[in-house]
Amino acid sequence: MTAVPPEAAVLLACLLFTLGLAGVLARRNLVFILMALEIMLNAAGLVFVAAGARWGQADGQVLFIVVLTLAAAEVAVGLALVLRIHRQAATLDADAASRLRG
Amino acid sequence: MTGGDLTALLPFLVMGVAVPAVTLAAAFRRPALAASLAALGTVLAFAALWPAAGVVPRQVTPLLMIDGYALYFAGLMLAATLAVLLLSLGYLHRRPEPREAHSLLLLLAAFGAMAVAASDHFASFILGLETLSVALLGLIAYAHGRERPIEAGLKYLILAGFSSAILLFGIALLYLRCGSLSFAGIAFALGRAGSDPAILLAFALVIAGIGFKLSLVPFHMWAPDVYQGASAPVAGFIAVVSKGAVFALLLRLAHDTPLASGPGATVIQAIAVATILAGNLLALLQDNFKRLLAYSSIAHFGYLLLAVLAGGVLGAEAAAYYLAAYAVMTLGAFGVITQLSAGQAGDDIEQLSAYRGLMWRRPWLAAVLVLMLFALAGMPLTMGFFAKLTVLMAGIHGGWWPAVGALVAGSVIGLFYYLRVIALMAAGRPVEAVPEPTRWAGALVLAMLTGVLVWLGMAPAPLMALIRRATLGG
Amino acid sequence: MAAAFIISAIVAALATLRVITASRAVHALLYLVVSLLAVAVVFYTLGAPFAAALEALVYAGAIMVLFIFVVMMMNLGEPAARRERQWMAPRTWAGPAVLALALLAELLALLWRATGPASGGEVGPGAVGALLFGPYLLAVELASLLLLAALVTAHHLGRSAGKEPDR
Amino acid sequence: MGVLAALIPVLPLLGFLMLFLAGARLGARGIAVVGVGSVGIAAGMALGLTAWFLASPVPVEVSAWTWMTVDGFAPRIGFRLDALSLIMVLVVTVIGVLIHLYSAEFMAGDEGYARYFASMNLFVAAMLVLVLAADLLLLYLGWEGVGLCSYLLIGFWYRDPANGRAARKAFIVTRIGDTAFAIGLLLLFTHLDTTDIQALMGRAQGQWPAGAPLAVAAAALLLGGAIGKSAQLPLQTWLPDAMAGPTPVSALIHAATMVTAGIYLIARTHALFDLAPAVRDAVGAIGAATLVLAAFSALSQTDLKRILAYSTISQIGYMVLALGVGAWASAIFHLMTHAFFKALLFLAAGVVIQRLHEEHDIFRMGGLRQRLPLVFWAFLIGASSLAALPLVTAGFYSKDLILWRAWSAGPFGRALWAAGILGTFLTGLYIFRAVFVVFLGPVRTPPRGGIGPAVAVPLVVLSVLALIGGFVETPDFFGGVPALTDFLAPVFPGPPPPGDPGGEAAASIFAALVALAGVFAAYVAYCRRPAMVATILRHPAAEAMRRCWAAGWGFDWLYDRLLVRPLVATARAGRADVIDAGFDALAAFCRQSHAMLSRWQTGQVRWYAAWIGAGTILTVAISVLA
Repeated sequence: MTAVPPEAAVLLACLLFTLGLAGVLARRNLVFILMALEIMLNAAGLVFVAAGARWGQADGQVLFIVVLTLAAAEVAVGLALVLRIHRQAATLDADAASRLRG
Repeated sequence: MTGGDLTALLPFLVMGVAVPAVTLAAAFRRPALAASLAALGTVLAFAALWPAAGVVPRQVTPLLMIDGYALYFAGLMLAATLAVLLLSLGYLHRRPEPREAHSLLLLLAAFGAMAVAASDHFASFILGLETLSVALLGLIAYAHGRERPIEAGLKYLILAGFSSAILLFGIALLYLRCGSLSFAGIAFALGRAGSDPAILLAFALVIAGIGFKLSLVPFHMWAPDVYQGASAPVAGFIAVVSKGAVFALLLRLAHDTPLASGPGATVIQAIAVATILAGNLLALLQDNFKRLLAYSSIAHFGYLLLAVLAGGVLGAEAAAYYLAAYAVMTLGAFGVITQLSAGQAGDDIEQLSAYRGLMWRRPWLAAVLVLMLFALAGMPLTMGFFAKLTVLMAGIHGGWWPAVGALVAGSVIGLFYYLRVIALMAAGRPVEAVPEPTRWAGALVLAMLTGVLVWLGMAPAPLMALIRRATLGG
Repeated sequence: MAAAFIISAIVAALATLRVITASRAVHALLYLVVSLLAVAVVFYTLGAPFAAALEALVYAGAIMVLFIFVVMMMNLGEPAARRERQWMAPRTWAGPAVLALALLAELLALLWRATGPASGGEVGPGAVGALLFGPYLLAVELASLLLLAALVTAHHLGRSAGKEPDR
Repeated sequence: MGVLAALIPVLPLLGFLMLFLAGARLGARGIAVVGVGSVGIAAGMALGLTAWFLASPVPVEVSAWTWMTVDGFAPRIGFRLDALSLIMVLVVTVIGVLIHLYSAEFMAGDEGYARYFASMNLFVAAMLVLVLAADLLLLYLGWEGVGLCSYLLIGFWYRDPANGRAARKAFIVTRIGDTAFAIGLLLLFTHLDTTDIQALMGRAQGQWPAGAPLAVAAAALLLGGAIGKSAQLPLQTWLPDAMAGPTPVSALIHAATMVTAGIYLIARTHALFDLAPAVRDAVGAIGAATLVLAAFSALSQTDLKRILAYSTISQIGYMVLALGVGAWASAIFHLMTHAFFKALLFLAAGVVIQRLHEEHDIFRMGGLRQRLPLVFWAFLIGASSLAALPLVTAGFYSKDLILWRAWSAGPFGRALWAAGILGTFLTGLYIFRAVFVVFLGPVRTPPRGGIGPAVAVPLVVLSVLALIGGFVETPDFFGGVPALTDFLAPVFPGPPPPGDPGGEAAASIFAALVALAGVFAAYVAYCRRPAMVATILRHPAAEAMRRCWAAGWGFDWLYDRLLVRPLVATARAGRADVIDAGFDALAAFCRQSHAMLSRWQTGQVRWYAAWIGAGTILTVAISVLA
């Protein structure tokens, strides 16, 4: 089979990463911000897999699993907190949470 | 894994046993039992450092490097965790939220911190760091029924996730370029192939990710908000354990790989100067004591970057001593806030105006706080003085003049705001001291911290000897 | 293979763009699932079938279900979508877009030709498993503690104040 | 046993901590027990240590720990017990405990009772650190410590602003000397790479020839520190004002111990002064000038405590003079006897002043011989010892030894001797002027109250010491017991002074006669013919002279015109100058930066994230461009 050049996958990862970054910075809704964070993490996982392919090692995929675990953990606690905020403050606006400042 | 490996891992194994035990206690809603088990686990893990010290240095699987350096920081983390555990006892008493998860989360965070300090592989670093972050999130947003902890937790969640993603991306690029994830493997690959733009990019992203955890400028903005929103003991925990572990990792990374040489050094020096100046300036007229301590902590990690720049044995020794001193004085300062705020339900006593005349109302607490502030300002005969001196010497030794200049300027500014707090505490007329119930666990912690602060400030030699034995590459 | 890669890459990029610009959370989530599945295909084309399977099952499956579940619970309706559209004024996007483009430019400039050719060959689940339970054994243990920490944190945050009796 | 040396300073320090932390809860009795007891135990230990040391007189070094090690800079917390420090420890603790005991009664009822004893204990601890330090840096720590306590105790009654002013003056003037000392310390360290005193002296002798510029500079700087602390010309002006403190403080700090720290410093570093003959001559000249000028000032004071203060300056002048002619041991001898009789005089004066309702003017006192007999005898013994009345007083032996050593030190020494003789006459005159005016004649102010045992015992003990304290060292023609010199010989090695028993006897007799002449003059002027003084003072020149002397030769006036006013004027004029503007701008800049940076802490999470993103981009850019 013709192997896909890893650098192409890395370029895709860069694109996804910056899209996620833009999402975090631009969206005010917490759920969207969490999703954008997932996109960034996923991009990092993509680089790991691509790098593993470039070196012919399984380490890349192991690290991808690590990223996956991490994403799962972050989503779990993130969503729990978001639910809590939704219940307590009845808003998902990230900008509304700015009482701590100065 | 050989028997020696297991002995070296003993502190981790003890913690690994303590965590499920505390989990069980927490699951059965036994907060007191959970706290006792957690404290016992920390103490036993601390005791396990001695057998472990007999068999190090030792690479335990490719992931962990158990050496004197890792054990030194593990000891520091464990001691700090124990202090926070004890401080939290009186603090959480009579607060509405359930208490049992608190000890468990502290224990998990400490475990993550220990793993980070012992990592010489990115996989264990990421996992340890994330365990630490996730548990910290739970601790920051721990309180029920109030808005500030939730807001602080939200900020920490988003920003820590954001910076973790950047860090991971950097690590992934590093792996892409070097084909290895262990620090030694990366150094080897770079030594063979030399540096190129992709490496610089990867290192820059790693520095940015670590910079967030250490709240270096310009990645620092979360710190004051989170410190303010979190409870005082947890804020102390973040400032000492979380930052300390990541700093230990940074130092090891800089020691093993060319992270802090060449262009990396320029970046770190720029960050150090910015961090010292901005941290101190932000603290200058701050009215909230917790925020003030947060800014001061930012500035202190700016000073500590000088040790990273200096590198080598000198830098590692300076950093190890500085972090111990920093742990004592920061925990002491937050400990005083904890003791003051214990037993009440709302936000902590953190407005500086509430500290006016504290010397007359709570003379003992005020005396401890004065000592801690003196130490933070770097006054002689406290640990803070010697810590700053070693870091300064390391910086001068390496000729990092901009950073050294910033350190001196920053210390002058620092003197102003620390003394400002002291002056405020001494202000007002002497009044009859208000008898308040003493929270013995917290009082014990403060007494020990004060003793250590003065003792090791007057005679730093024993600690220095310990550090010399434990230092990197030694 | 190359064609599969190119198609899935384009799908992933476009779907991701829709995720961050969508005004309804459910739509965004569906696009995100699409994006993740496309990335799973990319994994497969890179010779990592195990990662591809995990991406599809765990990421696109389990984690996203969690998301959808929460979004449903919060029951964000038409007013929320209207507010989202309101928030997404061009002004809001200017700064983030500049920053993102600057970073993308840096990444692309520095990573162009940075990688070598793939050393080829598929790295199957067996190799990954051997590694996980060999050198990375401690990583597995650490991951279990990470998940425990997440569990405890989520559980504590999810509890509502005052409802549970504290003893 | 030698470890005790390190423990002695710890006891008063513990006392200080107890009093400082829990003073209010102890009650008056508890305060006195802790305050006196801690110094008492220290004195007992010092005595035990003396017995042990006499049995095996080998110097002991106790290193508690090395404070730090940075780039070869390794000052240690170490104590050295040798003959010199042992004598100093004895003086400090024994006189210290007597004065503490006296204070327990004297200060009773004062609202700052705990604060008083806390400061006094801290002072004793610092003074012991000073004299026991094996490291010059540690010595400096004690040096600053005693300065701080002096400041605290001079201004003890802080409600009166004048006391605060006096305390500040003492602090600032001695600070000039301290700064010189600190610079000298750094100079020594940078050139000799150690701060250990023994090593310093060894290296100085090894590396520098006599008269080497560095040695001269270092010795001169240390001398600066010594004259500041010991109130010698030209830094003597603070001591008379320091009498604002409670009288026991004057007795302990400003007569017996702290002010002699300068003498101790020079004696301790005498090897350095041996390398700088020019500085040593300057030492002698300063001593001679100070002793004469201060004696004249003492003669024209009317305040009892100020008489004693000028007398202290004058007597320390004798010690400095002795140092100037290399008579190290005799300086220490006089330091010791002076501590006995001057503490005695102050304590007696304290009772007088307190019994007369805080009356300080001697011309409003009188006839106290019958009313306060114990005090009279104590004061008389102290005065006799101060005036060096021959054979029976301690002061005679020590002063005599100094004068003889000056006489035998060549032509320059003869000049110093002449000054010393003049001073002897004046000493007898001024102190017996006080004795006659205060205790004889008519009662002008009736005293009230009696004397308790806590006051009486120290007076008696010190009286005995002021009489017999001199027998540790007697001249050849009278017993010939050079016990003290022999004892100190290991510390001050050198050739023995030329033996000339005949000459020494002649000089002693002459000096004794001069002293007696002074006393007689006082008797004539203040008992027989009181009108005579008034007649003399009617002459305008004499009156002007008296006023000049009374004002301490106008040094205060001079410094005021020469230094204080120009400085104040410059400061006033410079309130808005360029430099100030610079500092103001800096402060404003800091404040502005703070405001700006604080505004950036908006509390908005996306703004924070944007900064993280921007920081990442910047980090990448810098590392690529660098």
